[in-house]
Amino acid sequence: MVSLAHDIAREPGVEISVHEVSHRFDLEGAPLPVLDRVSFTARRGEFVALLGPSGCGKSTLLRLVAGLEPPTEGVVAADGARIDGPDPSRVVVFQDPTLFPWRNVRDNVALGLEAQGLLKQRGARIDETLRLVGLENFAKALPHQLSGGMAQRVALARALVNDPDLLILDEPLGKLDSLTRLSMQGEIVNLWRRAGFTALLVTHDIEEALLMATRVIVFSERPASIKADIAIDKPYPRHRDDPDLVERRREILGLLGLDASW
Amino acid sequence: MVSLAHDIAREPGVEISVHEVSHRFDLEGAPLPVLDRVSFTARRGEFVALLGPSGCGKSTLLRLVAGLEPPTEGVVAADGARIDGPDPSRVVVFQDPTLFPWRNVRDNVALGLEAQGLLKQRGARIDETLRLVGLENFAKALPHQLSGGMAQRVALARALVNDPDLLILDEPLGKLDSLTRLSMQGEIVNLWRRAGFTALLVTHDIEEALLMATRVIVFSERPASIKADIAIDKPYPRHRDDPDLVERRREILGLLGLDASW
Amino acid sequence: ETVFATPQIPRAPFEGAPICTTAAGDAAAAAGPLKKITFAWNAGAPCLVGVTVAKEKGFFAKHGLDVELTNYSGSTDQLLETLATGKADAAAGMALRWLKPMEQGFDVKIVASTHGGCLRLLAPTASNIKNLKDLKGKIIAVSDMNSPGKNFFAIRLKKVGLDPEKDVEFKQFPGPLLRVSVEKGEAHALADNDPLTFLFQKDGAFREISSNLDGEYASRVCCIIGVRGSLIRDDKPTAAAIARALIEASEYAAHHPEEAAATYAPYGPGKVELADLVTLAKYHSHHHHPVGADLKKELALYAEELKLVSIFKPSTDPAKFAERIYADVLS
Amino acid sequence: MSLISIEAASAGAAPTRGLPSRETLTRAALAIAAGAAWIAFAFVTRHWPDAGEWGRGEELAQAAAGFGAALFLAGLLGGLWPRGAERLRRYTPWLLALGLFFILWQATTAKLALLPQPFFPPPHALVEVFVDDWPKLWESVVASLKLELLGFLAGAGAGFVVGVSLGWSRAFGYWVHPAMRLIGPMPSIAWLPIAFFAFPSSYSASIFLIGLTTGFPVAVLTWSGVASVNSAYYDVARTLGASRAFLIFKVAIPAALPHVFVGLFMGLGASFAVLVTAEMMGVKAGLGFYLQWAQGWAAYANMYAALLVMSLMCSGLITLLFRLRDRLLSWQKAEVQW
Amino acid sequence: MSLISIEAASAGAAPTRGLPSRETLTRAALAIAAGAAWIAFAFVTRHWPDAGEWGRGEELAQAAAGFGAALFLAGLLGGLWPRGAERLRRYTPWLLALGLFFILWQATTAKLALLPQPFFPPPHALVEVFVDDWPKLWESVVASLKLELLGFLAGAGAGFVVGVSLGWSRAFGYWVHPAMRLIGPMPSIAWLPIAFFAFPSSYSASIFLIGLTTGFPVAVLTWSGVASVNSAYYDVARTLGASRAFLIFKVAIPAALPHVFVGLFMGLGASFAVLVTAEMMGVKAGLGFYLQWAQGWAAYANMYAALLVMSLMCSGLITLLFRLRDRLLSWQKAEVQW
Ligand SMILES: Nc1ncnc2c1ncn2[C@@H]1O[C@H](COP(=O)(O)OP(=O)(O)OP(=O)(O)O)[C@@H](O)[C@H]1O
Ligand SMILES: Nc1ncnc2c1ncn2[C@@H]1O[C@H](COP(=O)(O)OP(=O)(O)OP(=O)(O)O)[C@@H](O)[C@H]1O
Ligand SMILES: [Mg+2]
Ligand SMILES: [Mg+2]
Repeated sequence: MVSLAHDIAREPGVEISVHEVSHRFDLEGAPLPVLDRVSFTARRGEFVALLGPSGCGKSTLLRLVAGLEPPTEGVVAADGARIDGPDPSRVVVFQDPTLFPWRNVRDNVALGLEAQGLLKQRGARIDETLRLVGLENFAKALPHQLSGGMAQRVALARALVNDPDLLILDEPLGKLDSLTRLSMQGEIVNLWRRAGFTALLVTHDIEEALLMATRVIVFSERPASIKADIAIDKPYPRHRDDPDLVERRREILGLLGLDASW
Repeated sequence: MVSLAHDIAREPGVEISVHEVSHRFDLEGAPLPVLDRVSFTARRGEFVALLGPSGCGKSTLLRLVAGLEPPTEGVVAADGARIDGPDPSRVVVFQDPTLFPWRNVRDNVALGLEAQGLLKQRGARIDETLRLVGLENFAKALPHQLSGGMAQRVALARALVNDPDLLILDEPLGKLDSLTRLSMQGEIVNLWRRAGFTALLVTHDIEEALLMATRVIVFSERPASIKADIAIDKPYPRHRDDPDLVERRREILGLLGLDASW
Repeated sequence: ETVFATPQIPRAPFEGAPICTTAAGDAAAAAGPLKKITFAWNAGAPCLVGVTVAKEKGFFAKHGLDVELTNYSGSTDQLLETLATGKADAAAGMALRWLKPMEQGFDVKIVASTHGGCLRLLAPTASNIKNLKDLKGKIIAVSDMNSPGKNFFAIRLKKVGLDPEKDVEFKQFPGPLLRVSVEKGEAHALADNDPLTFLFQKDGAFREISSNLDGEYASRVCCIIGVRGSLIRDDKPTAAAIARALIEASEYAAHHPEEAAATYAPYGPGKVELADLVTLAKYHSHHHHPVGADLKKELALYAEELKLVSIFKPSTDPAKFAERIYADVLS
Repeated sequence: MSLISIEAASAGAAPTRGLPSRETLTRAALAIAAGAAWIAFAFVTRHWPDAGEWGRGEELAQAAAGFGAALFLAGLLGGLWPRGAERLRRYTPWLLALGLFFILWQATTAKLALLPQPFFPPPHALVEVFVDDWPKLWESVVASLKLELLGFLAGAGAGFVVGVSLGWSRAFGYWVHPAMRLIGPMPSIAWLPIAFFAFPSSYSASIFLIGLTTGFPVAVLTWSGVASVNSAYYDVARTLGASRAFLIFKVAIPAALPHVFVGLFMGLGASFAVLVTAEMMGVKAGLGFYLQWAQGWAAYANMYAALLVMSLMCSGLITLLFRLRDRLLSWQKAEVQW
Repeated sequence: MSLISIEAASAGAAPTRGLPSRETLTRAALAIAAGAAWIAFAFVTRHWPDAGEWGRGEELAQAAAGFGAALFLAGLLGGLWPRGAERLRRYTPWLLALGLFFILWQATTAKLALLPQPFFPPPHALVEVFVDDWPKLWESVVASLKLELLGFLAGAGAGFVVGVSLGWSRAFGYWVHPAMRLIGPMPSIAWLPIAFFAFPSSYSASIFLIGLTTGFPVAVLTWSGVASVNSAYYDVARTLGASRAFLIFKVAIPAALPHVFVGLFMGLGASFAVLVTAEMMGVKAGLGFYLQWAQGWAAYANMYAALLVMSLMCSGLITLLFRLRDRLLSWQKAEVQW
């Protein structure tokens, strides 16, 4: 498996398998269990959305997949190889934008290319991506001069400008108004369909999950365990009034404890 | 007017009037106009929602109303008196939680009471409010041990624990899942109806605005000017499928540039 | 060339004073090019007029030396470190400052001496301290615990029958503040060297109780000349030339105190009155500059006395010590 | 800044517009008062006979009178050039205070001899030093500046490298940290004998001493800077494929720069303090040297003059350092103030 | 820390489990090697005759041999008490290096006399000082500690208040800032005469000197701390009705504490450096005093002994300070390292 995966390395996407992963933090000396034997596999090129209550452990799971922390128990693997550190093939959009305050918007977006020594080769993509998120006029602005939503878009651009095999998105559009959000959703899906990477998306917007993902995983309260794993095999572009999606939505609302009439 | 307002000072709520307010920032030496002659009045006890594109100037407007900055032009007044500084009768939930990292959750929530010397008198409300936002078990946790949504709820609790005349909310529920969000929306509306304060809410969720507010103001692109001012005189609790609200929603989506079918 | 090392601003009273019309001047041109020598000293000590005379009046040149004077401030034991590490070729310092460190074994040899005098013990004129014996039970301010003043007067006290460790107490204060410390009542008397002691007693508020020109000490050296050990081993003639030049210069200073003081004046800081320098030049016994066996004997005597006041180790043999540190370059 | 600007904002909330009144009157009054103080100072210096003998009273009186007259005129005619008057306004309280202080100083030293001599020389004794001894002083400034800069640059460079390495490599830390804990707090004088041996010349030994004193705070603060970088920045960079070198040079160091500047600032201050020690070693000129030399003769006027020059020099270098910082760290608000 | 922990995380990613092999063997080998080095040191000290005369070689040899034997045994029997062996493991590389260093030191000084005397005394000369002169040394430690603590506490307190006031009041800043710029960089020696006159006793003058040296960095860094507080914190507090006092004591000061500790750390280091100057004034015992005295006698062994004690003392105080900080600032990762 592994060797095969390496042979076809230039084929985009990656298979992520989360196997019996549990994770604990330390709170006031007592252990705080956050993930409870979570297992799932995101196949190459899949778009998986993760839904769950606030504080259940979604961001923590993403950190494990990114290789930023090792799980307390269990294994996270990419194409069958245990993940034991971050890799530029797995790019993350964090829940907080965390832009580098000493770099202007353009240089923040250039970060990944610079780190991988691809600035010359692919530098043109930076301006392209800034245009994509609608910030071409703010290329020279410093992070503290941006609004909340603008900072979030810069963080998104910083990830998109790379050519990842796995894109990890932690509520990347939470601070955007409906219009901007809609267009960003469209752009991300287009990019994903074009490039073929695997995507993991945490969101609180069920509609967003349904419009974008090929599969939705619903987590329980902390410690998070998988409550449902729902495939959404609808062609793109999707429409929010599609009766199938409305049905799915009702189902998920139920899982999250909201009555169907919501 | 002013003297009258002072005479009945113990009556809750305040009238906020924004009169011909324009504001500019400095970006790379060039002036960046952010607000363009904005005028509106939020009557005593009104719940006004503000909608508008990302980066148009909503947060800036809220800072002016809070008295944190003076407007470049125009006047912001509370009960007819020009606002020239912050006041504990006008409490803000900022877009970023900005919890004090050296205080635990409980002490962060206690901040306002402590500052006003009301800790002894009203200390019991702290635990009450923590329960309201579902964080009674995290009273001793430090801010860096919270998830994004939890931090946001602490910031909300920090504001709610006071007895403001004006509550300013800048996307206070953006990072919450649907269920938590729904219950928070309900709690805020209940509190508002009980206490009778005036509320200003910035949100990107049109449904949220329609469910909570008595009036929705829609802003244009930067520099923000008022595009529409829509009264929502529906009794509470409201229901999202209410045909009036669906109609309003369609209208607002149109104003924000989204076709009605969305 | 630097302002400090070379007098560029001739003081008014000596304008046009012939710099080289001296005893040494005519005999100057020794054969061959001059040998470059670094000479370390403390320019704050006016008793070292011998050094400036040797430089300005051509005695060094006469002996084939081109001497660069390097100033070391701070406690003078750094001069020994400089010599021992070869950063300077020769240096002048006070015997009672150098002997104790030299007991520890520096690679430095004494080759000559220049003069006597310059240590004084002062007490307020108004006090009832009239002589050394009156110091019993008193506090004496010194500039540091190894200062020549402290060492010397410890010896003197011992000799008049007081125990310098029990009957008096030495307390350390910054040199310029010694007098103030007495005036403030933190000490009863002070012991240090010129120029400070000289300046302290100038206005009459302080009286000299004792000095190292008293009695048997009138014919004892104060400042000595040391050279680095390797110079003795590799280039003895140069060491001898240094010694000769300085001895001749001291003799000259003894006979021409005014001119000697004038050579020193540019090295003093700011406002030094020439009259004071002249007084000092006359006061210090520049005619006393023994060498050879005489010097060795004086050094041994000091060692003996330092042993007496337990500054030297009991195991040190004064005669052997003097033998070890003295190098006879002149015979 | 923030606290202060809050204060200013509320204070300036309701400016009094209208008449050229209060504001302007205070401004003029202050300038006139300051001018009067300086003229009075000149008068005292000139016409009240000295209790002792100190030079250059005449020149000082003239200069003070001239300055006072200029201030006086500026106060009277301030309206003609409002921007200049506005600027002057910022200094007048200090100028007034200085004038009064000088009168007090003059009276208590040269005139009434209340303060003990020679420890407290009168102002014209200092003027005398500057006027008469300036070649020596100037030479000392040049020499000290050279020594200081050489030592500072060497020490700052070494300290920076050590600090980054400490924050970077566990092995380096294992070996260097205990040594630094032992060596760091040692007083510079302890190094004199060792420096004498280890270095070919006493000048290089002096440079070493200054470098060592500078290097210690720079190393400690660079290290802390690197160690206290928000770990979220590392997370971001690492997921974007940053190499070790990238993490150090493009994340850790830029993020640590504010700390590094605190270290440089501290190092500069500390290195000035050892200038005196460093210049004990066979230098021919230098402010520290001058200072000690003057002290040996109880020439206090010279000593204070040298001190004044020294602290102006140090203050000037610190100002330069802070300019550089403001340039490099324009993205953040000033951290350490000067 | 972050960078280092990143390194550690990746290094330890694939631990070799199974046999008690590599790890354990290295551990034992290191302990045995360190033990051997110390035994060799003892042997050299004892059996290679000295080129000069220095005391306490016998005692040193015995102690070193004992220590070496213990290490040796620990290496052999490490398996019996794994936790202890684990702990020892952290020190063995240093212990080995120290053993080798001591051999080198012994050989180049007492045995071969390669290093010039008396500048570089052999190790047993230092032992001699500690053994024979400990009453004086101990007295000095007590005296210095008292002086240092009094001065440090006074200076730190004053510096803190000045720093907060500078960040707080524009008027205070107007008057104090220029004075601080001038005074701050002055070498402590400059204060000797003034302190001597202004204070009733020389002891209080010494305390003042130490306090001044401590106070300057504390003031500057407290000020910067207060000035660089994230303005969002002020915004939050102000909208919640914080008074000026609340902003200072509950926002500015807690947020500035990390900076204040950097200042205290710098101040502690600097104040140790002036201990030598401060102890020039009428004290009867003290490490700085002892140091000067030893230097004047060229008693280098005594001097190094005093220096060692002094830097251990300073290092110990800094460690204490950092403990206090870790307690007070448990909410943040360590900023400055020690
Ligand atoms: N460093 C930490 N130390 C202790 N507890 C932590 C830490 N980080 C997270 N937690 C806890 O782990 C739990 C899960 O956090 P996580 O950030 O994964 O939640 P989340 O699902 O992303 O929530 P949200 O939707 O609100 O962002 C929370 O209860 C939080 O308090
Ligand atoms: N300190 C500042 N300096 C310069 N420009 C600023 C500053 N603060 C905000 N801006 C600019 O002002 C504009 C409006 O910002 P504001 O934060 O009010 O937007 P917003 O409507 O709240 O947007 P969002 O919904 O994304 O939070 C933005 O273009 C932003 O770049
Ligand atoms: Mg999260
Ligand atoms: Mg905003």
